[in-house]
Amino acid sequence: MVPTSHYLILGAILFAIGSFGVIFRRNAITMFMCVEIMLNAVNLTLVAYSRSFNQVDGQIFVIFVMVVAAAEAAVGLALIVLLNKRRGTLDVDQIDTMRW
Amino acid sequence: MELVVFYLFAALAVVTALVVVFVQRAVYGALSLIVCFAAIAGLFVQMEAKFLGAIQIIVYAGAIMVLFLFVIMLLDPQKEIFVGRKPALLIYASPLVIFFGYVLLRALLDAPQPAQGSLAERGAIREVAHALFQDYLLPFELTGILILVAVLGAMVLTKRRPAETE
Amino acid sequence: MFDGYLLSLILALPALGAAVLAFLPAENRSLLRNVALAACLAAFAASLLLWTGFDPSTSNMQFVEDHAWFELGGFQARYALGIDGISLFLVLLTTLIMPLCILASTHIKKHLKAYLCSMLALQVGMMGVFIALDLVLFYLFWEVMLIPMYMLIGVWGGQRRIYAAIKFFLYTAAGSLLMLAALITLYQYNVTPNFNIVEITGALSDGRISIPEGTAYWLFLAFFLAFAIKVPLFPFHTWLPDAHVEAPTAGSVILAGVLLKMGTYGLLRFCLPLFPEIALQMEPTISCLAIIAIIYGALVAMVQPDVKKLVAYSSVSHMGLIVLGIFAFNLQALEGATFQMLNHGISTGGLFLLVGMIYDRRHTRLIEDFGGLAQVMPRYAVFFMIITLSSIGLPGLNGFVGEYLTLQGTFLANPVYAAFAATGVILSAVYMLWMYQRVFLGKITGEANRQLADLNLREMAVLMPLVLLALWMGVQSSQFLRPMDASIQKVVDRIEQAREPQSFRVENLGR
Amino acid sequence: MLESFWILLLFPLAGAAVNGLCGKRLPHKLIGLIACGAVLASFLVAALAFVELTGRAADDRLVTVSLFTWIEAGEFVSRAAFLFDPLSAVMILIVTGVGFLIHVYSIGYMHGEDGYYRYFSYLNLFIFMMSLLVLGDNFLVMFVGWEGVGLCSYLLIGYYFKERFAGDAAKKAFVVNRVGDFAFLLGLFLIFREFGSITYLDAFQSVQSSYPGMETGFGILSLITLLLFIGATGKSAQTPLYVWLPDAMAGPTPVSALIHAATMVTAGVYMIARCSPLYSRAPETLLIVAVVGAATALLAALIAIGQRDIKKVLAYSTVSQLGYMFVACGVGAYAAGIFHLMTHAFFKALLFLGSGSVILAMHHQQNIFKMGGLKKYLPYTWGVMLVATLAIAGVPGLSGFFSKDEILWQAFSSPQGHPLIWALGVAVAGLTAFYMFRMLFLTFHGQERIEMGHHDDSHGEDDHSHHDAKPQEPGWSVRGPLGVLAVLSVLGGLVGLPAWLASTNQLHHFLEPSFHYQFVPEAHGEHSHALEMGLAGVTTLIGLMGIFVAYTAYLRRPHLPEQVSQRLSGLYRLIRQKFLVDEAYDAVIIRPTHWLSKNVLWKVFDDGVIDGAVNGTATVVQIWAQQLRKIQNGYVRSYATWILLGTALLFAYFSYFAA
Repeated sequence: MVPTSHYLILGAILFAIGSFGVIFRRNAITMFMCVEIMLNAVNLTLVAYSRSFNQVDGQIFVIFVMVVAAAEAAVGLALIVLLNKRRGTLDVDQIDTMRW
Repeated sequence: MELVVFYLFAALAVVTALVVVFVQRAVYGALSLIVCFAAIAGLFVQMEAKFLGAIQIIVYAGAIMVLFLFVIMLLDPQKEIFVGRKPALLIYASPLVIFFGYVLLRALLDAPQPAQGSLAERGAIREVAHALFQDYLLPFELTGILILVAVLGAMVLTKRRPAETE
Repeated sequence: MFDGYLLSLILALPALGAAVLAFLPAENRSLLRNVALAACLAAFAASLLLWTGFDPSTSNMQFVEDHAWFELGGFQARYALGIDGISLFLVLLTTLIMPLCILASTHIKKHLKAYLCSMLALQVGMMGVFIALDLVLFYLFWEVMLIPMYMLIGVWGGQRRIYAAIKFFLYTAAGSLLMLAALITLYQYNVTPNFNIVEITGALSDGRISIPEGTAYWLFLAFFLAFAIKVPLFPFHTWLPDAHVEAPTAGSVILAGVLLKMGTYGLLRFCLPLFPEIALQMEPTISCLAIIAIIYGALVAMVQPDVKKLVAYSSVSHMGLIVLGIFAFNLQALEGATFQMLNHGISTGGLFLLVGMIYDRRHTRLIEDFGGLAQVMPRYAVFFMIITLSSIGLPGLNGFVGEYLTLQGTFLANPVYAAFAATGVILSAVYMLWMYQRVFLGKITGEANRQLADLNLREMAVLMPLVLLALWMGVQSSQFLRPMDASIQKVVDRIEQAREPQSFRVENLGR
Repeated sequence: MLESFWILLLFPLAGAAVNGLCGKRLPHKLIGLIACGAVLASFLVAALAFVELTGRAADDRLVTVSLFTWIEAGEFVSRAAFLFDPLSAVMILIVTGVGFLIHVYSIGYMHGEDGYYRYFSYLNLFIFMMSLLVLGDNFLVMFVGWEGVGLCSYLLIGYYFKERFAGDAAKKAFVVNRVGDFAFLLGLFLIFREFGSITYLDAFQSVQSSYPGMETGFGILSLITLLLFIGATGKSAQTPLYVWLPDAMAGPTPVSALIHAATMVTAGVYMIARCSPLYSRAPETLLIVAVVGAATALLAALIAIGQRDIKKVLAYSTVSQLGYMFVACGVGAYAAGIFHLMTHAFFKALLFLGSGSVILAMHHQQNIFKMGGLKKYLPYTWGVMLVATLAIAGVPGLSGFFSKDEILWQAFSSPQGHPLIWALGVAVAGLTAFYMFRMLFLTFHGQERIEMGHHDDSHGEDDHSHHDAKPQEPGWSVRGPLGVLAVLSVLGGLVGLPAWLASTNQLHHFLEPSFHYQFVPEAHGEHSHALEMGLAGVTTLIGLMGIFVAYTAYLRRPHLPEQVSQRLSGLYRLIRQKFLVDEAYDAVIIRPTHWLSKNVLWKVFDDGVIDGAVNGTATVVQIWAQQLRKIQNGYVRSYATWILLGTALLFAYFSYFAA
């Protein structure tokens, strides 16, 4: 059996990669995809703990995360489409109206 | 043997994630992400969370990523040039992410890890169903409403307004 | 006949008025005004019942109402109301001033409905502060009253109203936060089942609650600062001139007439009875600040070019005297100070009303723009003279009685303080009469002044009660002093007990 | 009647209220009638009570009436209570008697003035307040009257409020009085602290038990009396607070006569007489009182010599005469002080009213150098003025002679007196005779330099005046009171004949019970009547010399004054400029205070330091916020970085420090 720590390390690495992507990428869709990577990293950790504690609740959480991720993808992508329609760009650096 | 499978899936997930981050065309990234999700689904299955593995493939790799691909194809984004208006960010980002990953690991590994048991013996899907439809019934129903709202929201947002001429 | 819920009734009437206003059409201005006025008058009438039913022989809280409000993990907040000799007249003052203010607000055109609702909400807040016994309730009202006042200045004020409103708000909020911190700390030491000021005071005086001196010191300081800002005492006073100058007439009147009294009321109700030892320790510092306030306020008032600002600084001076009286710790001074609170409400409130009336006509308040008004507006000149005389403490009018008792008491406590404070007697005459002379006497200056209309019936109706009250309080002073006796004696006893703790304990054991 | 003497207070109060509230709609005749009637009624009540009082045994002549409790706070109690004893009886008779005459005079004098009703309302209010002052049975009621008369004085000085100087003078009077009141209040506080009561009788009883003899050195008693005396210097225009009185002449002349000569300014003397039990025990203060009185008498007399305005001459003369009264009090001869107060009320009121009718005849010309030779136009006025001038100059037989002489005798012979004070008093007597006759000669005698006044239209009386007309005697209501006062000025001295003329001094005898608590060292024994007579002779001689000098200088050799003033130009200018006291106050107190308040306290300290600190805090917060808000730069990726950094730090904190 693979020790839990392995999954945790993998989760951390994936989360870090995802977060790096969010900072690094300018394309709104790619950023969104990086967020999805982070969510999956979390899911991985949750399942690992669920197994480790021998409790099913972690898995339930994962289901909820997936549902929320689905909803988020729907709304988020809709926003991106709208954004592209209005501004004609997907580059988040071009979109800085909400500032001081 | 299990370890070998784990490393295989892990390496696949990490590499595909890195591709998502570093590939210039979004559509390649999306395709790579599907693979990443599939690898994670494999890990779920390895951890006896077979139901989760299944819906990971169906919902994530299937439904959500298809949505992504549709949008990418719809908008057809340009090849991305990574240096934006804040180039300094790129310099901060790498050490910050490494630092972050490090503290995250420390935190995770320092947490108590009790002796491992197995849910499989008691029938994992039954357990999940039991918890989902009894203990977490109300949140579960609420997620339904959440999704309904999200669907409506997406529709309202992307709807073409009559006044809008584009 | 309403004894059981009279206080609630007084509290509810203006709130009810505001609720009714909310449903009336905004265009019908006179209806709005009349409804607001009716609510205020009803509250005033109800508060008169307080006076007739008040028992001057006891220092206990009267007309008490005490119901459970909410409970949170063993902490019980109660809806506890009651008045004693100290708060009785302050309640009456509030209910008297409010209808006059509404009557004096005919110049308000902008958002009249919101204005009247603010006024009524303000009344609820102010009344609540004076009658709440539960500390949570007290704090609630203390904050409630802040918001409508902020609106009154910020929306219906003059040129620099935003600056003044924010300054007022920040000064006061800083004080309230300190008080909140002190209340929470006090709660840590509380052993009584509820958070009632009377019970806590009682428990502190018989030793059931004991607070270490270091903590008590900081608690006292926090309470004191909150109240000193409200008073306002000398270095914390600069919000007052700005707030007064920018506030609409009614706002200034309420500010001077009632809001400032909350500071001194708080000193009397909280600082002295809760921490008498610390009060005794801090007395020299505070008295010095009060004396500085008296002289400084008067001197600065003297050179103000703006009548309203002059009156505002004179408030600083008068309120300094009240604080000095409170920290003289004897019956004469405390009664004088309490009496002076009422006087200040009447005379300074009256002055602001008068200034507002001339501002409505000329749209200026600069002294140099006026001159010889006594010829054009003789009735106005007479009212102004009487209120001025009341303000400078002419015997026979109310101001003198408070001033004299306060100074007499202060003298008994410390003759040097009284000698310094009494210079205020000279200075107040200087600045008020000089201003009066420049505005009213001499030849008429400026064509605009020649056309001014004298007071109309409504304006006289606003001023008349104040003038009559000034006379009544000046001549029949003992009617007003007697109900205060027992309650103030209790405060004095508490201080005396702290002055010599050893002997008191021994005496108690002997019984 | 005696028990209900207090109703005499009600008449003037009612008169003031009626005239004040609805006088605008009443005909002038009725206004005058109401006002005079009210005072007359008061006078009659006072007279009846007085008669009843004299009917009682000497030690029973004291009635107190308490109406209601005014202020009560613990042991501090002040009742609205009134006291009728010989001292207040004499005072109230003077106040209401002279007051009535001046009311009648005012009907004629103020005829046709704007605000006629206002004038009479104030005047009645004044009588009420003055009655409170003299009838009160405790210090606080006295203080009500004390401040109340100050108010009426303020209102009446400022009667011609359209004139700038009237407003200035009114304000100055009130403020200077307030300076005195400040000390007076402190005195009251001290009395309550020391004696536990502010009721005269209780306080005096307590004094008597705690101070059987005189106080040695400068103790509490001296401090109390000194503080009260400072109050008196304000009200009674003594050095250093006399400066308001000359300016107070801006008011109508009858007001000057009533308030600033006959009654209000003598309140200080009454107060000291009332507090004689305190003063008699405080020799240190008595000395100060006597010295201040004598100094004021001399200073004012000197200034009076150089004045050109007829009312100013009289004003300084009043200050000077008040100085005499304080000398009397200062040497412990309270009865003599009250005696002079009474005679002075007669002749000085007469002088003022006489000058008033001159001013009226001259259309408000007040400069005596623009009069001269008026005797032939105003023979009646000249007559009564002559009587009064003779009385004030101390010509034997007239009232002023007896009272002034008694003071001087007491100053010489009393244990608290001193020959030096006596000498000063005699010198002042000479000066008085000189400047009074200077005024009389310049006004009524010599060559005509008549220059009618240009009465300002705003006084509202000019409709029927003819500037080229000759001066005319005024009507009956003006002349009547003049006649009565002239008679009183002549005969008034008879109630207090000196020991070398009569066996008993009636006034002394009558006033004796009021000074019952007084600690009196009777020590007149070693001086003989012959000495007293001799000294009186000296005074008379000096007075006659003064008259003679005035006669020489202003009638026989009119150029002499000019020569003298050129020879002594420095001194002359100093006198003309009233020793620059006003200017000194202005330069030393008023201007620096004003400057300091405006430029340092307000502009620098209030706006700069305190508000600067407050606004500075706000500015610092704002500067930081300006920098900090740059974080909100609109770049999503930058926000993500910050979030990540924050999360990382939190994790680091929890895993390294919190664990």
